[in-house]
Order: sequence, then structure tokens, then C-alpha cells
Amino acid sequence: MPDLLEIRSLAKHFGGVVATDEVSLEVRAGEVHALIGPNGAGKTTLVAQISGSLAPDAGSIIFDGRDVTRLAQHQRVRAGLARSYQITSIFRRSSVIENLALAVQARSGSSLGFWQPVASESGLVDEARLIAAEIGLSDRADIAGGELAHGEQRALEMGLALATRPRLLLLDEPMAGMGPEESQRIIGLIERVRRSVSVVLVEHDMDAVFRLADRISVLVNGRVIATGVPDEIRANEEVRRAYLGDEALSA
Amino acid sequence: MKNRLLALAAGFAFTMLAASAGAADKVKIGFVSTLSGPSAALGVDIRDAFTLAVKLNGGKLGGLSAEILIGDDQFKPDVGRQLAEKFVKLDKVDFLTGYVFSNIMLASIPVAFENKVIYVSPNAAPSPLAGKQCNPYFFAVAWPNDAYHEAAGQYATQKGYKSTYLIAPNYQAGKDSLGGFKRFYKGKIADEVYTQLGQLDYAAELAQVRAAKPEALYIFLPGGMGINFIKQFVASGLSKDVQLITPGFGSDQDVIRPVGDAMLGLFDTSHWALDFDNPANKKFVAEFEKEYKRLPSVFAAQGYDTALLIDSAVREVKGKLDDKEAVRRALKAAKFASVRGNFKFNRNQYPIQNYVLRVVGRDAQGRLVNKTIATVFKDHGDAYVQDCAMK
Amino acid sequence: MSDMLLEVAGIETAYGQSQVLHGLDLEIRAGETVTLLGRNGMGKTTAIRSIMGLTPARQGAISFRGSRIEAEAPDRIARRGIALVPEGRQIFPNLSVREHLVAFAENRSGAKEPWTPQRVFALFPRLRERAEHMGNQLSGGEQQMLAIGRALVTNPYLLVLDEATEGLAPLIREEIWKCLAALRAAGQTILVVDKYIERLVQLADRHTIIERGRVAWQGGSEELSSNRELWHRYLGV
Amino acid sequence: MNARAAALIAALAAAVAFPLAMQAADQLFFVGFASRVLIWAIAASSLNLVLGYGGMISFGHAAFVGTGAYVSGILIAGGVTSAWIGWPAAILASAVLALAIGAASLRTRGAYFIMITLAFAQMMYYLMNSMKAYGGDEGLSLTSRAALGFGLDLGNEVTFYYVVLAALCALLYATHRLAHARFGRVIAAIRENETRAEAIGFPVYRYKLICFVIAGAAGGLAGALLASHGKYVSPSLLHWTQSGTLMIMVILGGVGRLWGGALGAVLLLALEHLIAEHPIPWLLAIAPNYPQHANLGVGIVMLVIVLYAPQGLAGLVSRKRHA
Amino acid sequence: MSWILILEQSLNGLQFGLMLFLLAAGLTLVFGIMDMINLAHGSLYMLGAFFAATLVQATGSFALGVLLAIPATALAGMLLEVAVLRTLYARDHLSQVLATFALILIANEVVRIVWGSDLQMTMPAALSGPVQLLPGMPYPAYRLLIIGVGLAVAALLYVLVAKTRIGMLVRAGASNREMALAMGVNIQRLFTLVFGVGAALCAVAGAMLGPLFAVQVGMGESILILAFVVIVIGGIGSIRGALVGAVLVGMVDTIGRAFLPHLFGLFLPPQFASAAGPAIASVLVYLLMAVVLFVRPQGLFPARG
Repeated sequence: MPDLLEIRSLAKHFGGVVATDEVSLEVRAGEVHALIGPNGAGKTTLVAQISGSLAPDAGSIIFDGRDVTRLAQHQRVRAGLARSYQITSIFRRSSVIENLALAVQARSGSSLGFWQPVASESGLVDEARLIAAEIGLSDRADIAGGELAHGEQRALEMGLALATRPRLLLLDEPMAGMGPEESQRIIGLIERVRRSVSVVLVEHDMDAVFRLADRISVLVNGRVIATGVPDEIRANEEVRRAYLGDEALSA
Repeated sequence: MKNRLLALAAGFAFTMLAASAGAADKVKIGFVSTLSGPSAALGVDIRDAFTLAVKLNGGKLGGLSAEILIGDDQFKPDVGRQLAEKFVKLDKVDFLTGYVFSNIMLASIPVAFENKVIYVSPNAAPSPLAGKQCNPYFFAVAWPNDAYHEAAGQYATQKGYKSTYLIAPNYQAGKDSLGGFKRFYKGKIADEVYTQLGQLDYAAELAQVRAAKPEALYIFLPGGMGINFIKQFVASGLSKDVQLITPGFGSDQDVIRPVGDAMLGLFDTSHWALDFDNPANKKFVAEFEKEYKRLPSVFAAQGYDTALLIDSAVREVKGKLDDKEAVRRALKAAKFASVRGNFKFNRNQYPIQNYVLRVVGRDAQGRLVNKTIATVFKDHGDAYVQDCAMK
Repeated sequence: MSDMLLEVAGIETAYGQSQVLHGLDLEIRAGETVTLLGRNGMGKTTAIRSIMGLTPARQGAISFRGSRIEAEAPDRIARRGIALVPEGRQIFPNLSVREHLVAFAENRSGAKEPWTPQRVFALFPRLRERAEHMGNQLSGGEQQMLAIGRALVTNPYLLVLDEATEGLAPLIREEIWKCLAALRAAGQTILVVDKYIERLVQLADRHTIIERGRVAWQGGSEELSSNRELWHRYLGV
Repeated sequence: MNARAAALIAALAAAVAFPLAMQAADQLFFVGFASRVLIWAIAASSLNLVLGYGGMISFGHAAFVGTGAYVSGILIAGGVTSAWIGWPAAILASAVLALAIGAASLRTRGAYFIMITLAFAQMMYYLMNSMKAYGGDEGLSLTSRAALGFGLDLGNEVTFYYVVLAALCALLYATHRLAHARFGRVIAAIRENETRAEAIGFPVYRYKLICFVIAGAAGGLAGALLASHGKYVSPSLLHWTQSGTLMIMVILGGVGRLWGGALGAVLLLALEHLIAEHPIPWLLAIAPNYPQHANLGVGIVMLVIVLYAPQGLAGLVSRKRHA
Repeated sequence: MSWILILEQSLNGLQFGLMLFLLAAGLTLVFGIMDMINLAHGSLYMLGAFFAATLVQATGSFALGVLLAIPATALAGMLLEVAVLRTLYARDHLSQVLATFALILIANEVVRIVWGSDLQMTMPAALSGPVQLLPGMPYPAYRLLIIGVGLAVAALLYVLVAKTRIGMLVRAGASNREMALAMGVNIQRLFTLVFGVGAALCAVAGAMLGPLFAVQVGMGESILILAFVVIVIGGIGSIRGALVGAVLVGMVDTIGRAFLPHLFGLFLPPQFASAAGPAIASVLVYLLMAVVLFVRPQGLFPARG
């Protein structure tokens, strides 16, 4: 499989603190690539650098054969790189459909329309309805984002990223703060979208990670200490020592 | 919501209409001046003297009961203009008067001209209105903007100062003033500096003066600007090396009061002084001091004369204020006893009068006052009248 | 019950709509070292934030030394004698090492031999060497020592450590464990959140495992170390 | 016809009839006064575009109003009296200035953005103060208003009023269209959640800048009208307290509501006029000088609104309607 | 252009800069700790000047009057904080801007009602003359006093912020408010105190500048914007940044006004130089701000890492 995303020696410092330290990894087209590691290992910082909301100090990001390191976030989105947030980030006062239609609008033509009402563009709403169905929010389409249940908001969070029709989806802890039933819903959603989109998944829920991931990279102190299929990661001693704990050795 | 708004608008319009019904048997004066801020003392003196004159007149002007509407322009041209607009268009005053500063006046009085309301200026008399732009609805009661400065230039020439440094604010009257000084000064101009109107810190300018080493320094800085300048001038030690000359108002009572003894021996030129020996002036000075417990300044004298002038004109036309031509003729005749002694209007409706040299000294009671020393100009007009088309 | 220091009863805490704690209970007696265990995202840090008043609980009660504190402001709670060594250390970048220790030095528990900046320097000589350095010039390990020192100089009844060994080199981590052991020996009450269970069972008296915002298991060190099933089920080990 | 449309037509009819009524009553002052109110309504509505719709707390809007006034004034003073040149020039100049100020200040956020827009506007104030050629601190008096042609004499108060009214209506209608068009949706999205707007692929900075520039341009139009209205331009138009007053209008009327700016301008100026000109007798008996301290009332009302009714008066009314 | 002139103008710039610092120092701390925009800071400066003018007159002693005005203004500032500003911390910046703008209007009118629109304040007679600094360079004694007071207060503030526990707590609060809270710092009380100190600094500036300028309503409004410029340049929350920024702004402004027109005259036609010189000079500090912003968007000495 060819690499869809290739990260080369990405580095980012905050003051004296190293957030990502020469991170290199590849995401293959079609795979779900999980990124795990202890808190503060630099996972969110890495996602931010891939998505373009944070500029790296050094290194490069190649997406689909194109160097996107210097591109702004919105340009990367247009190139097919979308993300979701660890802390739900939706348009809380707009309805589900309005949320999604906005994301559809973002990739369909210029938004420098100052005169024609958006409401007259049926294409946007039609497509938004499709995506609402995809994320299982069809029957909640006209509810304001802020009034949805937590799990529904998380689904909408993913839906906003999906609506940009990405080729690579960066999911930052999609199951954060969820109960077991709600987690199942998101896992199901990821299972569905993986058929058409490659996924980078940052997640602490190891059950979900081992169930979904084709490959896993382990980030510790801003460095990738291992990459491999789930069984390799389970068996990797360095991973167990650094992340799963010293104790795991004697287990 | 909209209905409520409509109701509000209707109520608003109604109160406006209700307020507009007015009587016809009185004379309405719109008085706008600078009554707050560091330069307020000037406007306050004009206002106090003006209202004093009306009070001494039994609350009347020319036999009609006088209604004086007072507005504070806050030293802001746009505020001055809005007040003029209101007095002229809403209150429909018969005369407008009061402005101290020519920039505020220039911004405001076109409203009066357009609506054929006569403006009687108790102070500002800028050169354009004396010449090409002379206007039948404009009367300058005090002195043409250049006059004090011409007199000061004349005096500096007589004293033989070889170099003089000039400072004035960057506005019409400032430019007029330095132009006037230069017209009669034969020595060298060390430098000519225009500061911001309303500037209060002169540290940078004083440093430049020191570096230029002039013999004399002439400043045109009315109100708070002059007070601050003179204080800072003395504080800088320059007063030992450089002779400071000011126009009359630059070292009058409003400046002497806050600055104090540092003023002693300062020369200035004016068209009026406390010690002018005529009955009108004696009455004015005495009544003013009695009423306000302070000595009047030259601005007060101007305000007082303005009221007397209007009084004489209203009397002359027997209250027929709608006949603007008659009112104009009556004003131009200036049939009243001015506190400055004799004066008459030029054909541009600017005064022709005497100018004197004064020095700050102590009076019999030990107070700091300006004393008349000599006459610099006799029956002096202005240089712009030739450009005025008015007859 | 007289030696009960902290009593958390049925607290529920949420960030906006996302509820993290669903009726958590916790008890700490004076002199005990207690752990809070569980996988990431199960509510350990939130529990600590609720105790400190930083993210107040919406329901439930928290008592400290007999007083209800669940509605109090964080600074008030801290002054009652709870000191936090927070996740991510939160060193003040614009204060020097010495200032970190001097600024908060106070004998809040009225200890007979109170912690002073000097004692902290004796405990962590590396901090003494870097006393005049600013907070943002320190390495991760130094920051961690400073965070502990900063908490100690307030002489708290209860010392709370949240992920105190996270992201540290093994040698430094070992130093922190030794320090905690010494503190415990000196009678300091400690609540610790960490994931090195192997070390924690040696260090602590009792353990609490949180699973999805509730207490899933509580017990002593021996019980925990002998029950590998618990490790696997709740701690992902 | 629904109630909303009826109210709109009634308000418009009242606005159209007003100058005729005043003319009949020989009260032309109020026509001039109303024109001034409507011009400030345009200025406040333009600020509302960036403040309310765009969610950018721009504290330097007076710079754009003032620049428009100066450009139009300088052209008239220089003999170019045609409004067809002067007003577009004013709009263009303000837009260019907004582009420059916006490009610099939109790089920053929060408190910085507020302070920097404030400082740049104050810079324009000092710049105009020191421009001797254009009157400096003395200001620039104009001999006539701009000329519109077509036999319309802007010197006539009633004609001028209708032109201003037309401009305000045009601006509000354009704002209404814009708010519901693609661009308006993006701006609303950015205001609500800037991070997310960027993450779904909108070039946030660019859209914010465009919004800033449109608002600046509309402010320039208000300035050009002001210059003609008063036949006078001075730096005080650009002083930062003027920006604050504009903000007060927007808040008073309702942030991000179509009518907010206009409503606020009418309320504030009418209130000022009423306090100064129509003192309440019993209040006058207690505090004889109170009409001179109208700003005390404005300040207290503002403080109370900010503390207790952040949605402004329009918010209060609509909240009641929902209840 | 002589060296003495340059030296004298530099002293003038320093004097202005130090007074700006007094205003900016309080403002920047309020920003840093509470993330709060306080436009009414200029009103405290005005209030300080009015208190000083009144108390100097009442006591007949300049020093005593000024010294009494400082605690009086500090008290007024703390009252303001407790009564109004405290409720604004949790609100958005727009609310803060509007509420404090409303406070300016209120303060102006209240001062106008109590004192009138302006007051006279005279400098002590002993200081109203010049002091011979160098041969051929006398300098106003009162301005030297201002420089002295400014330096002394800056030093005092430095000691307070850098050496005392209160100062450490203030810095801690400015960089990480939540952690300071968790360490038991009573931020609310600390902030009231900081606000009082800020008001006291305003009073010092207002009282010292009173005799030189004018004690009038609205005196704080223009200087407030310059204080903002200082903060933007120096970095929010940093006292050191405020000092560097203030002196920089004071120098650039004074030197620019004094020399730029002459400098332009050297290589530009005179009519253009005389027009452009003052125009550029008047906006020089804002250009400085734009440049700093471009190079370092967080200011020269950002308090937060």
C-alpha cells in the first residue's frame, strides 16, 4: 500500500519543553492508524501539526505526495485532510443540518457570495442530510448542536470532519468522556467510514484501539518509540515498559 | 417592538413641536463659548461680563427683555457648530455671539450666515473675514487678529531686538498672529514654530528655544496654553536670557492669577487696560469686581462691549429685529460708550482703534495688574480691508 | 472517625454536558497513603480537580477535617491544608526556583518541624543548584521536584500528586518514589494518582480504582498485588 | 402580510413622512437633526457588521468614519463637489485603510485586537491633527455640500434627509442579504467557533478581513455623509471616544441584530437631545444642572445594560416576545 | 543640533516615559492577572490629579497633598474594583470594554459635578526654577523631580514585584491563575490589592503631571491610549515590559517631535518636510507599535510562556 501521509522528523518546542521530537511516521492509504501514548506524550500537538493549526519548528509533512508543511489549515482541508477535536467543537447554536451544510459549503465553491441566500442552494442541504444519515443523526437534524446529547455531539463532531469529504481523517480522542454504549456508537461509525477514508486515531480506550487499528504508533515524550500491527505493539517490550508500565514486564 | 418604537418617535416629535412656540417681544441671544477645560477662563470672563452688562441694564437689551441661551463648546469645533445650529435653527435667536477661539468660530458661524443671523464676535476676528471673505453678518467688536501682534512687532522693533523666536498654535489665529508680528518687526526671526492647539507640555519647544539663543521670544498662546508655557518657561531658566513678549491677553488677569509673581515686568500690547481713564471703564471695572470678586481681563472688557453694542443697535431699530439691514446699520454706527474709549467700525466691520503698550506691575493694593505705558498705534485698522468688497 | 481527613461522598462532576464523575466516593485517614487508579479518561484528574475546587462537583459532598468544602473556592480549600502537585507540573515560568518555594511557604498544618525552602533544598539538592533559575529554564525532572517542593512548603495535611512521574526518565522517577516513601514514613498523608502500579503497591496503604467515574474497586496493597485480574480488567495492564 | 412586514412598512412610512411634517411645522432643524441621527445609524450599523455579525471587537471604527469624512471633505474643498466621485472615493479610502489596519490587527486576538484597533485609530486621529494642509486640529470647513446632480439639491435639508434615509435603507437591506448569503453564514460560523470554521476549511483570516473591510467601507460612507451634513470635518471625528460612542449605540440597539445599530443611534441621540432640551421639572428642582451631565445618565444606563442586559434593548424586547 | 539639545530632549523623553510607565504598570497587571480590559484606568489618573490638586490646596503643602492623594486614589480604585469591576472578570472582553467605557463617562461627570471641569495646581515655589545640570544646560527642577519620583517609584515597584512575597504571588497569578489559586493564593484579594496599587501609581502620575499640564476632566483619555501602546509593545502582564515600552514610547515620541522635522529638512524639499515631519512625528509611536507587533506579536516581554 502506498503512503497517504508521510511525516518526516517533525519537531516542536514550547519554550524549553519538547512537545514532538523528530517524529517520523507513515500512514498508508486505507488504514486506520492509531496513535497511543501517555498523557503529555505529544499526541494532540502532533495532530495539530498535521492538521495545520500549529506550525512545526522543523521537519516536513507530505500528504498524497505533496509537501503540505507550509500550507494553512484550510488549504489542507481542501487537499483532503480533516480533523475532529478532543473537546467537542461544533457550532452549538446552529442545527445539525446547518452545521453540516456549512462544512459542505466550505468545500463546494467560493463562499464570497454576498447576495444569494444560502437557503436557495438545495445542494448544500441535500448533501448535509446524507451526512446526517451517515452519522446517525437524521432524526435530530433540526436540533441545535448545543442541545444534543453528549454522544450525539461527538457524532456531529466527526460528521463535520466527514462533510469536508476528506481522504484522511484525524480523530483526536473521539470517545473522550463517553459511556460504553455511546463509545460503541462511535466505534461503529469509524468501522463504517474506514471503508472510504484513511484514519489517524488518537485514543486512550485500548479496547477500541486494538479493535479498530490496522497499525499502531506509540508516542512517548514526543518520540515515536514503535510502530506496528497490534500484536507487534502488544509484544514490544519497550512499549510495555514506557507506556503500559514497568509492571507489565512481570505480569 | 416596532410599534413601541413608533410611539416613541411620535412622542419625540410632539415634544419638539411643543417646545417651539416662542414669544416675539424679546431679544434672543445665542451665546456659545469655551466654558470648560484649561482655556475656559477666557470664555467665562466674556460670559460673565456679557451677563453683567445685561444685568446692569435691568435684564434688557435695547429696551427688550433679553433671553440669553448659553452653550459650552468644550473647546471642540464640532460641538460649537452643533450648538450654533441649534440656537439658530431651533431656538431662532436674533444674535449669535460668544466664541473665543477662531477655529471653533469659523466652523460654527456659517450656520448663522446662511440663516441671516448676525454674529457679533466678542473676541476672534480672523483675517479672511476682514478681507476677501468679509461678511455683512459678521461684526468684530474686539480687535483684528493681527492687531496685537502688529503692535508687539512694532514694539520689538523699537526696542531693537536683533532676533526673535516665534511660537503660536497651529490654527488660523496663530498664523495671523505671527504674520502680524512679522509685518512690523524688522529684526531677524530665529525660528517660527507652530504647536498643537491645546498643547500643554512645552518641554520640547523650550529646549529648541534654548538652543536657538534668541534675544526675544514672542508667543501667541491663549488660555491654558499660555499659562502652562509661561510657567514652564520660567521653570526652564530661560527667562534670564530671553525677553518674553506676549499679546495683551497673553498676560492678562486670567494668566496672572494662576502664574503669579513670575509675570512681573512682562511687556504686552493691548487695546484696553484696567487703568483706562474713562467713565464707562471705571463703572465696568468696579461693577465687575463687585459682582465676581476678581479683576476683569481684556476678554471681560470685550464681552461687556459686545453686550453694549447689541444694546445700542436694538434700541436704534426700536426692537424691529426682523429688518436685518437696519440692524446692521445700527450696529455699524456703534453708538455706545466703549470701555476702551473711542473706536469705530471700518467698512469691513472690524474696529479702528488705539493700541497701547502695557507692563505687568503692582497696583496700589499690591495686586499684579497691567499698567499702560505708552500708545503704540493710533487709530489702527487692519491690513486686509482693501480686499473686502463690502462698502 | 476522628482521624478521617478527607471524605468524598457521591460526587458528580461534568465539563459542560460531558459528565465525568458519576457518584464517586473516597476516604482518606490521617497518615495514610492512598492511590487513585484507573485507565486514562476514567476521571482521576477530574476527581482531584473537584476535591481542589477547581472544577466544582455538581452533586455530592466533600468534607475535609470535618468541614464541608465542596462549595468553597480553590484558594480557600488549599489554605485549609491540601496541596496539589498537578498534572503537567504547572511551574510558574516567571518565578525562580527559590521564589516558588519562598512565595508559598507557610505552616498550614502547624507542623512541629515544618517544611521550609531550606529543607526542600536538602531533599532535592538539584534544586539548590538551580535556585536562581526561572521556572521555564528547568528540565522536566527539575520541574517535578520543584512542583513537589512547592506543595511541601505549604505544610499541607494532605498532599495530592497527579501523575507526578509522567514523562520522566527512569532515574528521576525513582528519586520521586523515594521521596514519597520518605514523606510517608514521616507521617505525611498522601493521595497519589499514577500508573506504575508495581511501585504503588509498595508505597501505598490503600487503593481505589475508578472506572467511568465510579469506584470500581477499593482495597489494600496486598489484595491488589495478588489480584492480577483487577490489573487487567481496570488498568489495561 | 404578517405583523413584521406591517411594522416595517409603518416605520418606513413614518420615516418618509417625518420631514414633510416638520417642514409644514417650520421645524427644519429637526430634519437636519434627523439626518444626523440617520447618518450615525449608518455608522453604527457598519460597526455592527464587524462587531455583531463578525464578532470582532473593533474599537477603532471612528477611524473609518473619519477617513470617509476627510476624503469627501478634502475633495469638496478642492472643488470636486460631485457626490458620484466624492462618496465612492470616501468608501474606497476607508476600505483601503480598513484593509491595512485589519491585516495588521487580525493577526492578534482578544485584548490585543481591541487595543491595537484602538491604537491605530488614534494614530489616524493624530495624523489628521497634524495635517496642516487639511486644516490640522482646526478642522476643515466646507463651503457647500456634495452635489448629486439630477436636479437634487443636497443643500436642501429635506432632500438631504431622503438621500441619507435611502443610504441607510440600502445598507440595511444589503446587510440583510449578506447575512443570509454564503458569506454571512461563514462569518456567523467564525463568530461562533473560529477554530472549527478553520478546521472545516474556511480561510478564517481572509473572511474576517473581508468583513472588516466591508464594515470600514460602510463607515466611510457614513463619514462622507457627515462631512456634507455639517459642512465641516475635524479630527475629533476620529477620536477614540467616538469609537466608544459608536459601540454604545450598537450595544444599546442590539449586537448582531439587523436593526441594532440604527436603533441604538436613534435612541442614544434622541435621549441626549431630550435630556439637554427638555428637562424634567421635578428633576431640575433637585439637580438644577442635570441637563449638562447627560453623559452621567448615558454611562449609568450603559453600565446597567452591560451588567444586566447584554443583548441590548432589542434583546430585551425579543426576549419578552419569546416568553 | 547640539549635544546639549539632544541630551535635554532625551531627559524630556525619559520624564514622559516614566509617567507613562506609572500608568501602564497598573494596567498591564490588571490585564495579566484577570485578562481584563480596563478603560477606566485613565479615570483613576484623572481622579488622582483632582485629589492631589484639592489636597495640595487644602493642606497648603505640595508634598503632603500629593502623599495624601495617593492612598485616597488607591482607596477609590479598590472601591471601584469591589463594587463594579469584580463582576466583570468572568465576562467577555466586549462587556468589559463597554462597562469600563461607561465608567469613564460616569467618572467624568461625577468629577465635573464635584469639582467642576478643571482645577489649578501649582508646583512648589522652590522647584519652579531651573537647576544647572551641565555648564550651559539648565533644566527645570520640577521636571527633575518628576524623573526622580518616576525612577524611585519604578525601583520601588521593582522591589515590590521582584523581591517581596506579594510580588511573587502577583507574578504567579499573572502567568497561571488557576495554579496560583490551587496553591492557596486569594486571587480576589490579591487583585483588589493590585488594583489599589495601580490606582496609587495613577495618582502619582496625575499628581506629578498636574502642575505641568492641567488638571481637567478627560485628561486621562488620550494618555490611556499611549499606555495601551506601551503594553502592546512591552507584552501583557509584564512590569519589565511596561518599563521598557514606556521609556521607548516616551523617547520616540519626544525625540521624534523634536528632531524629525529637521531631519526631514536635510534631504527633502522644505515645503514637504514641514508638512510630513510633524505628521510622521505624531504617529511615530504607533508605527513603532506596528513594527514590534510584526516582529513579536506577543510584545517584547510576554509574561506567559
